Parts: sequence; C-alpha cells; structure tokens
Amino acid sequence: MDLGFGPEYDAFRAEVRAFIASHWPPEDGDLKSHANERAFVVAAIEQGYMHRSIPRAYGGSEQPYDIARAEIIREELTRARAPSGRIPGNGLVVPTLLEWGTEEQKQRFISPTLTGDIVWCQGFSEPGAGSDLASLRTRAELSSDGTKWIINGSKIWTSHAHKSTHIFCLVRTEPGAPKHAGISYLLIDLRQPGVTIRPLVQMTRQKEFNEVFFDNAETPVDMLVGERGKGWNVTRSTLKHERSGISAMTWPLSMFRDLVKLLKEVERDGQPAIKDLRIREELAAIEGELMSLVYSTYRSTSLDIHNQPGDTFSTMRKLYMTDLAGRMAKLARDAVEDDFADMGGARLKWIERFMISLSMSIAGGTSNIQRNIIAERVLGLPRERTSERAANSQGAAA
Amino acid sequence: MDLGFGPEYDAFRAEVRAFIASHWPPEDGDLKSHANERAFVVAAIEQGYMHRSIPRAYGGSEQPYDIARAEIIREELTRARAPSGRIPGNGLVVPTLLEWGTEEQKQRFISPTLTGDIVWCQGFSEPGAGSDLASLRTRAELSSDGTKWIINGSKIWTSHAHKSTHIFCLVRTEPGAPKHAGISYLLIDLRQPGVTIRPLVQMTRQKEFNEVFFDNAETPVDMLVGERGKGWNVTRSTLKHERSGISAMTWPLSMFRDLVKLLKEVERDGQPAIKDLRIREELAAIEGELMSLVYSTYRSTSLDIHNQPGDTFSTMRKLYMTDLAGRMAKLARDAVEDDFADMGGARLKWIERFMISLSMSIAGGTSNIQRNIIAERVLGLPRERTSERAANSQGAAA
Amino acid sequence: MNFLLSPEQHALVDSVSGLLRDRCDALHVHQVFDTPGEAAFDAALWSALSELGVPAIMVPEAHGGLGLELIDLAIVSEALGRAAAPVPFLGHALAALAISLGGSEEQKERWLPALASGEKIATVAFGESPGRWAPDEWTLLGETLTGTKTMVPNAKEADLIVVGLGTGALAVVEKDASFTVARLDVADRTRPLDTVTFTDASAELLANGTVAAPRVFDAAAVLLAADAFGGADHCVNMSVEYAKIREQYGQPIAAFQGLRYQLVAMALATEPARGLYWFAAHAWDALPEKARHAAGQAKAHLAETYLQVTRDTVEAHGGIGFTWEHDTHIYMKRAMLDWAWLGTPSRHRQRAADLAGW
Amino acid sequence: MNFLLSPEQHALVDSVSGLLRDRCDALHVHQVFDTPGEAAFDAALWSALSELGVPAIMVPEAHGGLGLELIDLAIVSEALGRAAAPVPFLGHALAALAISLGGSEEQKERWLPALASGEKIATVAFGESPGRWAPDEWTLLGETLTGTKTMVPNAKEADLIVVGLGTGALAVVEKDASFTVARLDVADRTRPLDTVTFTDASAELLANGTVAAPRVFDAAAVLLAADAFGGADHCVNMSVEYAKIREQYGQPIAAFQGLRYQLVAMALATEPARGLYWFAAHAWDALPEKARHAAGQAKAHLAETYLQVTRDTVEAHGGIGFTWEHDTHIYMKRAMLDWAWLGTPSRHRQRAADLAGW
Repeated sequence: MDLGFGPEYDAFRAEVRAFIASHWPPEDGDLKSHANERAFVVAAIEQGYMHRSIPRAYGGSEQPYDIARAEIIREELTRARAPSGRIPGNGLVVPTLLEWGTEEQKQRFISPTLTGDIVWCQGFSEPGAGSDLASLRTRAELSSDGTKWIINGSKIWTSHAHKSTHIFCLVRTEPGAPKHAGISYLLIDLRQPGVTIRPLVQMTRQKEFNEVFFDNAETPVDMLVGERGKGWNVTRSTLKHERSGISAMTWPLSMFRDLVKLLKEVERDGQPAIKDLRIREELAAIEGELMSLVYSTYRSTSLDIHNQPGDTFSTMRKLYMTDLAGRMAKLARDAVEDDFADMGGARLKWIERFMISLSMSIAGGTSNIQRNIIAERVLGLPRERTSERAANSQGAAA
Repeated sequence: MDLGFGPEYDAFRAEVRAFIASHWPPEDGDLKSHANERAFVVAAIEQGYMHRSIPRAYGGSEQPYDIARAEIIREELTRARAPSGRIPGNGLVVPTLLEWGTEEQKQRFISPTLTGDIVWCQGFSEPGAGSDLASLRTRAELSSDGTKWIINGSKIWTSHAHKSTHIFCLVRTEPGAPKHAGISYLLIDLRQPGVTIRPLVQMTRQKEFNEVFFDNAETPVDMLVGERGKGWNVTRSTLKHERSGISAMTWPLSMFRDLVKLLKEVERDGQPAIKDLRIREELAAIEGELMSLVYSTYRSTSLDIHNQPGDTFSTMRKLYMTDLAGRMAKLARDAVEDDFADMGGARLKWIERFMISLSMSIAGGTSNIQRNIIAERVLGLPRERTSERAANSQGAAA
Repeated sequence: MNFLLSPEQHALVDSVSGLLRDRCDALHVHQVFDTPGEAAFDAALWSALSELGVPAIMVPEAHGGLGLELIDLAIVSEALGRAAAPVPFLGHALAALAISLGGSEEQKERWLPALASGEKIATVAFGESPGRWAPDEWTLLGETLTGTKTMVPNAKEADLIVVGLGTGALAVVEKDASFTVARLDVADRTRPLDTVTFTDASAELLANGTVAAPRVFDAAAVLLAADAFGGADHCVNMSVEYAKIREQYGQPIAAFQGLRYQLVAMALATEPARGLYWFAAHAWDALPEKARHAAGQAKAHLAETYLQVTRDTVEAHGGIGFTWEHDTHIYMKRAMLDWAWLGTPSRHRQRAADLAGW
Repeated sequence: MNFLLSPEQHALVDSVSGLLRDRCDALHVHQVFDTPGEAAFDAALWSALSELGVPAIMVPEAHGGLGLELIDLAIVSEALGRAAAPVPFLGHALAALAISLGGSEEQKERWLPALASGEKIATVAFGESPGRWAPDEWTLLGETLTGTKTMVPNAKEADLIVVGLGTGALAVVEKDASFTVARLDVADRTRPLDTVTFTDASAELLANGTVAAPRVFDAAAVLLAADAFGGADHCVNMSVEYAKIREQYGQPIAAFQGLRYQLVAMALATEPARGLYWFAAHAWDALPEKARHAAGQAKAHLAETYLQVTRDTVEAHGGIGFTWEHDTHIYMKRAMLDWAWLGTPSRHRQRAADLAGW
C-alpha cells in the first residue's frame, strides 16, 4: 500500500513546479487581470498541463489520461495559487460541444472557452421544475425568416450568470411534442437586451446563483447543438475526467482544521472548549468520519489509477461530505454559543458554514437525489417507478 | 390546567380502593390461581369496574364511557397488583364478536373470554406475508358433509399462542376469488391434534411469539364470523376504548428510573457515571423527550376526556416511545461498557432492552408502518399509490 | 384532568393570531426584515398588539394589567413565533414581569401602567457573553452601573432596561442614564439585539429583585421555548403544504415515501414538544418545586428541535428554501436566537441535571 | 499511489473466503451457536483455517510463519467477521503477535512454531473490567501472578495465555499453571470469553514485552475494526438482498423509497469505513507516528457503526430479523463484542483525542 504518488512522479512534479515558478506570479504582479490569467493558461496548455483531455485542434493539450499527473498538477497549482484553468460552467459545456457540436461550433467556442474568453453558465433548471427537467417551459421559436431563435421564459439556479458571457440552455422548440420530447440544447449570448439576470440572495446573504429571464432574446439558428428536439441526449455527454476526489477533500480538511483551531480558542467553563469531554468526544467522532472520507478517497483514486473496478465510494462521497459538514458546523455552533446569533461577529464564517452545509445538499441535486442514485447504482436496487424520469433528468443535469 | 383528575373523582377512587382491598389478595394467598383471578374479575365486573364497555347481557358491566374513571381503576389495580382483567388477544376478538358475531357466538364466547376461561390469540400474519394480509395463504375448506371447516396452513407472530385456548384467524375460504377477496374470519379451538404450536425464540432468548401450524385442523361450520369471504370488513371492528395512554407510559417511565439508578451505580473514571458530562447531558436530553411524551399524553387524555378534537400525538406515540427506548438503551450501553457483551451478567436486562426496543418497532406494525400512518392521518398527505392496500391491511390488523 | 387551554386562553390566542394574520403575513415580515440599515421592529404592529393587551398579560390588574399567568404569555409567544413577528415582545414582557415580581408597590405603580399599555418599551439586560446568562453568573455591581451587557433585545428603543446584577438582584436603568448602545448585525432581524455599555449609569434597585430574578430567568426560558414551538410547528406545516403542492415527475412530491418519512420525522420531533412547553409554563404558574427544572428542559429541547427543524425545512424545499426570498431563513434565524439567547441547550441541560439532583 | 490490496492479498482473502463459504455458511454458524452448553469454537474449521496459514500470517518466517503484515491479518479478520466464523482467531492472532514482537529468540522458537501451525492455541488476557483494557491500566504484578483478567477469549481451550501486567509488560502463562477459568454466558457465542483468575500462577516474562504491549493493543483495535467492517458490510448486503426478494403489496419492498433511503443510510455508514480500517492497518505497518491514533479511531468508529447497522438490519427485515433463527442476532452479538472488547468507542475516542494533542 502506498499513499503517495511514488518516486516515479517526483521528476514530473519538479517539472511542473519549475514551469509554474517561471510563469506565476505574473511580472506586473497583477494576480487578478484576465490577461495575465489567460497568458498563464495558454502557456500551461502548450506545456500539456491543462485541459489535458481536449484535442489540440480545439485548443486543448491532448495528453494521455493520467490521474496521478493531473493530481500533481492540481496540487502544484494550488500551492502556487496559480490559475487553475477551471471555470465551473465551462467544464460542463465543452464535452457536449466536442461530442455533438458542428465543426463550426467547435472551432468557434471551444478554444476561447478554455482560455476563459468565453464564460458559460448552465440554464437547465426552471422555477417550478428543479431537477424535473421534463416539465420545463422556456421556449424558443424560429423567427419568420428562419435565421434565429426567439427565446422566452426563465431559468433558475444558474451559478455565476452575472459573471458569464454565454448560457447553454435546454429549451422547448417543438410546442406540439409530448412533455418529455421536443427539448433542444441552445447556446445563447447573454450580452443582449432580451436577457435579464437577477441574483438570488442566499440565506447567508451571499449571491452565488441567479435567475435568468428571456424576453424575446435571440440567438442565431445555428446555435442549436445536436439534433433539434433531442436536447435530452445531448446533455448526457461527459468526458472521462482526470478527477480523483482528492482535491474535493480540500474543503472538508480545511474546515476540520479550522474547527480544531476554533475549539482550542473558545473557552468553556474556564478551559479551552476542546478539553470539554462532550466537545472532545464529538470532535474525535467527526475525525473518524473525516478519516473514512480521506482514505476511501485514496482507495477510489487508486482504483481509478490502476484501472480496477469496485469503486462504490465515489458515488457516495457528496452525501457523505454533506452530512460531515453539517456535523462539523453543529459542533462549532455548540462551541461558539452566544456568537452563533450574531452575523456581524467574529464567527460569521461558522454561521455561513452552518447554512452552507444545507446548500451543498441542494446544489447539483438534493441529498434525496443523491440517495436515489446510491440506491440504484451502488446498492443495485431496481429503479423506482416514480423516479424513472428522475434518473433520466439526473443524467441530464449531471 | 389541571394534571390530576380533580376532587370530584376522589370519592370514586376511595370506593375502588376499598373494593380492591376487600377482594385482593385472595384469602388463600394464592396470587396465581386462575380461580382466584376469575373470582376477582367476576366481582369487579359486577361492581362496574371491569369490561365497562361490554353489555351486561354478554357478561360485561355496561358503564358509561369515562376515561377518568377507567384510568383511576387501572391505577388502583396496578397499585394493589390485582388482576387487570386484560388478556391481550381477548381484547381484540370481543369487539369483533359484538359487532359481527351471531347471537349464539356472542352467548357462547364473550362471557368466558371476559373471565379468562377462554384465551385467544390472533392468527393474521403468515410467513412471507407480514403486514400484507392480502397475500395470505392459509386456507379453510368445507368438509364434504358441510359441517366443519378443514384448515391447512400456518400463522406467525401469534403472541402467547402456547397459553391460549383459541385462535381467531383470517383464512382463505374462496379459492377462486381474487387475491384481495375470499378471506374469512374463523374461530378455531387450539386444543386439537391438527394444531401444532412452535415458539419463536427471539434474539433475547425470550419466547413471546409462536408459529401455529394447521394440518387438517377442524372447526365447526358456524365458527365463521361475519359474511363468508368478507373477513376483511370484520377485522375493522373496534370499541371506543377507555384508554388514555397514561398506562402506556408506565414502562418508559420505569425504564428511565432504572436508567438513572444505573447511572448512579456504575462508575466512570472514578465517579458515578451520572457525573460524567457526556452521560449527564445525554440523560438530560432523554429526560426532555420523556417529559414531552408524558405531558403530550396528558394533553391527549384531556382532549379525550373533554371530547375535544386535535389529538395528533396519540398516533405518534408508539414511534416516539420506540425511538426513546432505543436512546435510553444506548445510553445504558455506554455506561455498562464491558458488561454489555455478557448476557449472563448483571446487566442482562439492559441488553434485552437494547434488543427489545427493536422488537417494539416491529410488534403490531413496523416503525415504517407507523410512519405511513402518521404521514396520512396526522400530516394529511395523500395516500401513496403503492401503499393503498397497506393501509387497508393496517386497518385490518389494528 | 384538564391539561388544556381554557376557552379564555383560546380566545386570547385567536385574537393575537387573527391580528397577525391580517397585519403580519410572511410578505410583511420579509419587508421588515429587509428594511435597509439596522434591524428595527414594527412599531405599528406592536401598537396593535398592545391594544389587544399583549404587554399587559402578566402585569397585575392593580397596575393596569390583565393579571394573567405565564401560560397565557407563553401561548402568545407561540403565536408570535409562528408568525415570526418583528416586535419587542421578549424583552418587554420579561421586564414587565421583573418589575411585577420584584418591584415595590411604588416602583410598580411608577412603571407598570405605561408598560402594560405599551406606551413605553422596556427590556432586560441579562447576558454577559459568552454563555453567562443566569442570575448566579451576573457580575455588574454598584450604586451606579459600569460594565457591559450583551444581546439585550431592543435596548436602543427601550425606555427602561431591567439589568441583572452580580448580587443576583435587578435594577432599573432609564433611557436617559449614562450608557451607550451598539446594535448587533444580528442574524434574526425580527428581534434586534444590542450591546449595552454602562458607565456610571444611575440605576434603581428593584425592592425584591433577588427573589424575582430567578423567576424571570425561568420565565424567559419558557417564552423562548414557546416561540420555538410556534416557529417549528409553522415550519413543519409549511413543508407539508409545499410537499402537497409542489410537483415533480408528474406528481406532488408528497408521493415520495422518502420525503414523507422526513416530514414525519420533523412532525415527530415537534408535536410532542408542545406538551413540554405547556408543562413548563404550568409548572411556573402552579408547581413551584418543578418549575426551574421544567423551564430548563423546555428551553433546551425546543431550541434544539427548532433549529434542526429549520434545517430540515430547507431540505424539504430544495433550493428555493435556501434563498433570501423564502420564509425559511427567517425562521432559521429566529431559531438561532432562541437557541443562543439565555444560554445554549447544553447549559440548560446541565442546569436541569443539577436540579434533578443527579 | 496504490492504496489497494496486492494480488497476493486478494489471493489470501479469496482462499479464506472460499473456505468459509464451503465450511462456514450461515446454517453452520447457527449450529455452532446453538450447540447446548457453554459456547465453544469450531475445531474443524479452525484446523482448516490453520492449514491455509491463518494463524501463521504475522509469525516471522524464521519461526514457521508467513511473515506478513497487519493489513494481511486484518483483511482475514474482515473475512472471518463477514462469516461470523466461530474460531479462536482474535486471541490467538494477538498472542502470536505478542510473542513475535516481544519474545526473545528463545521464547519465539519455543512457542511460535506450534502457534503458527495451529497445533496449539493461545490467547491474550488484557481486560480488567470495567473498561480497563490498555497497557497503562493493567495491574497484575509479581513473579507469579495473582489476580483476575476478564473477557479472555477462549482461555478454557488455550495452551498458553499472554497476560498484560501492571508494568505494561507481558508474560506467558501456560495451560498447567495455577489458574481457574469461568466461561461467561456471553452474547457472542461465536467467540467465547472467560474470566481467568490466577493464584500464584507461574508466568514467564516476555523479553521485550513492554515494547510489544502497546503495539499488540493497537493491533487488537485494528482487528476488531476489520471484523466489524466485515460484519457490517455483510449486514448491509443481507438487507439489500432481502429487500429485493421480499414482496409486500405486490412488489419487492425495495420499491418503497422509505426503506431504500434506510438502506442507503446503512451503506453510507459502512462503506467509507473500509478505508479507515485499511489505513489503520497500513499505519500500524508503515507509519509508526500515525498508528496509535488511527487504530483507536478505527476501533471506535467501526464498533459503533457495526452495532448500529445490526439494529438497522433488524428493522429492514421486520419481525423475522428479531428471531433467533435469523442470522441478524448472531451479527448483533458479534457487534456487541467488537464494541465492548478492548474498551468502548468512547474510551478509544478519548485516547485518540489525547494522541492528537487536543
């Protein structure tokens, strides 16, 4: 058993580190400029360090699948606080374009998407539809001259729409079709008068999601991806990601470190809270779950690296992390006592975490959808009748 | 607000107490003889203290509904350790006989049932059927001369069958009928060669339930109750019981007292376990739930006494008590430590309770059936499609 | 046995609930909550509640009050909790109670009529963070007061503040005394809290303050428990109703058994706690030897339950339940105040264990 | 990165599992469990496992063993736990490990070959109830031993007992020494336990016992965790399979979402714990500075999880799961032993917290 990547990768890590050191931070020291980020990303792609699964023809670096290399690159980028090249919505649209896009669409969109010149958000969910995509109502009609689509309706839970240039949407293009058909996948430029973006404020006061309203918004006729009325199939495209879950553990690990720090700072009955038997034992119990998360992730990653079957944990990870985050947030609450009611105080971060552990269970599918997936894919239970279409939509939304 | 029965009932309590004192313990001091129990029950019925809702014509004492009086009688009987007149299976069959029995059946069975000369067990569940009574398979066929039913099959989860004289059963009498029809309600004498009773040993080693096998067992043709093939309706009979739930709290209250006693006896880190902050706080949390149980029961009882609507708690009580019992058993486990693995040791009772809290969630309907009932009757959620028949069977089994 | 509300008590709750239905629906609460700047209460609503007699409930009849009991105050607290009403009820009711129980006849006559009518607003200053809330934990001393009290409800608007002192006594500080007030950026904007710093502030001791203080502390626990019950019960109802209406995959989500069981768990946590808070209020009124313990148990159990139920409510609603526009976050933030104010469940359980003699 | 079992390890587990499938199915375990009289182990099965090399796993090759690591022993423990195998593995493996780690060359040569072959049976005497299990809690002293050790696995059948002493050292007591054995009426009749009372029993100190003792203690924690994982995982599988087969209301109960979510919760508690016990074993083998802490965490987490999963398994099966005839109670009782033996989860968490420097 070996928990590291092993000596054979040391040289690669050194290479990556040297590359980063010579490119980041940028010479002018401006860590936030798009031009600097872009230059770094372009160089990293050139070097084979970013967008490794995308063909060179479309601006990627076209490297063989190697999760260990990908993980090392990710670790080194994180360590140097260098741009990761990852933009949430962009990672969702590129596989679709690669599989279903016309050559023109690929040429036009993929490369600028990789460099961040185009930023995408996803328009799948609608008010009143949620994960039940079959019931969506936003519609697109061909203009009388047949040159463009006219879009009307609204989308919800679009992450970071206010920072995006484009949206990829599921819209209803065949009004007569049955409920589960007649949906197409459309690319729309957000920077036009027919589009209004309204932030959704969360209970934490943060604004991560938006509603996007289309009021006779337009997009050229050739912005439809895949076959008209079959947008359902199109959404199922995914690349085999070089993702191990190891980077996904970053936040629970750092949340736990913060928790330990908090419990050492805060006092209870005249001593650090961490010395209180109740708090101490719960912290240890939480650590047991955290260790389960960490080492199960190493096992899943190892199975992936060595191309072996049997990884059921990856499917459970999100729900497990959600529960764990809630448990950590509750222990922090118990320790901060009075401060827990004060959003202007020193413990705001923990109040946010108390709430955000709930939003985690919602973003990208509620915990119940996770449970449905685990029931079917991990436990092999027969598909529920009532959720047959749920599973289809999940596939679409994943 | 008044948690007692009030002064108007003091005289009644004194009467009851005087009656009991003059009848129990019996003169010969034999607390276990059936004759003595029977004599006490007969006298109590005569006095109007027992079987209060049963007509005098059938051996009851035919009193007006008064839950307060019933509760006082129960309290005084318990205090004096006098016979309660309640025999589990008998309370289930009498309402059915009263509503559906022929005059002859009523005359023949009710009075000896009340005095305990006849003891009933219930034969509804079958191996492989559980609470899904529609799928039961035990069948009864008319003998060729039409004078008796010949019964073949088996029943499971019959409480105390080994102590019973008779069983009331649901059996299939119309072989051609669809699955949910053709079931009849039959009375069968257990004391015959065609009946075999096999105890089911529980994980605690206790034997509370039995399997009952019928191998050409017989019962006279007139032992069918209600209409042939419509046994379903028959099982829905209930009397409006004078039961408040207050007596149902006896065991959680006594379990809690035992728990406190245990936690004072057992040591942890050189002091009584009850002084350990972890154990102490969990005990207090449990007490909060126990108090919720107790005072909600007082509220439910008061609503009943004063004939007011709004009692949703009674429907939840069983599930609440099951959860509470499990929580108490776990705290006891944490306190007894090593002894928890030793069924020959001083803490056997707590090991049994750890396990029995599970059987509680099974006997008389699993916790999930309780949840289904609460969802429909308390929350008013629309009936589930898949559980439509479940609810019917629950009605039958209640 | 009659562990039920009387017809008069039903009438009281109905009148308050009716007013809240008319004047404090969810939209209105959002408007108050979202008013820019520091959190503020709804003066018109408080005035209407005052006309109904809410601030007079436990004030003796001799001093312009209704002379009712804690159970009456608690069932009103439940109704206010259910509506998440943005009014200064908590501090005001407790201050009036403190003076009613601890004031001399002269002090009562001086202050209570204006509090009973709602003409003046009062509050209590108990907390000395972190976690120090009980009379035996207070530290302020002296003829004039110097020191800080935390999480004081509506101190900024109050005409007088009943302050807990290090001797376990109570003193009244009036508006024009020497203290400063800083409003917290509190989670629960329906019930603003202030940090109050006294500097040689003139204060008048309540004649029987040391007797009154622990009783007021227990009453506070009961009122918070009642508020928590109202809020939690509302959240359960809200979640159940949403499940009946919201459709997914062609049917109401109430058809999904997984969600049904989650709703059952919420109801199972909430409904039985009604009896607990009723008993705590009743014990305060009528069973003195059980009152302290029951108050602590009620506060601990209800505060914990409420906060968890609001979390479950978010989950039952999906994404929409996590937004600022939805009602849930307002209830969660009230639950946070009910949880933290007067000390956490853990502290109240510890106290209850001590009182049980364990 | 290769946090996986090697092909050799897979082969080892497959051979043990294969044997158990043939010789230790559920019916067989019930038969052993229900054999009247005191609980006893299955000598034929133990002999067959010995032929496969199970008792030899961690014995050095020089002394007739396989010279493997704790991870190898742990994955076998998982397999035995999965089958609820009624064999004296736990005490024997730990005693052999104690001598391997703590014995002089002479001691090793004297005892290990017969332990590795399974010719002789050994066990460990650690517990001094209640809750005192760790080397720093042991109390027996002297050249000859007088005193009582509790919950000693298979002491009655053992040819030698490795006893924990008050100095944190270890001594070997052979079968013919002066001690009495009383078999407990233990819940887990697949792993009998005895109370052993020594009276001036001659004992031979292990040369490096004080070094070995904490290592053996940690290994014990890992082996229990592994057993618990095997048992819990089996219970999850059993419940899932039952749900697929058992019909109610015309469909498999697996169609009911409420039950599905309960099964998901069981799997979610169990599956991730595999990585935890693997890591604890790996740390024992290769990461000395993390070994103690990981062993405690694994024992605490798995023991708690296993016991809860067996409760959930009863519920998932309904009434039949509560009967003596069903497999569940055998697993619940193994879970009870895994929970109590070597100290409760609470004690191991306390120890882990200390080791974490909190």
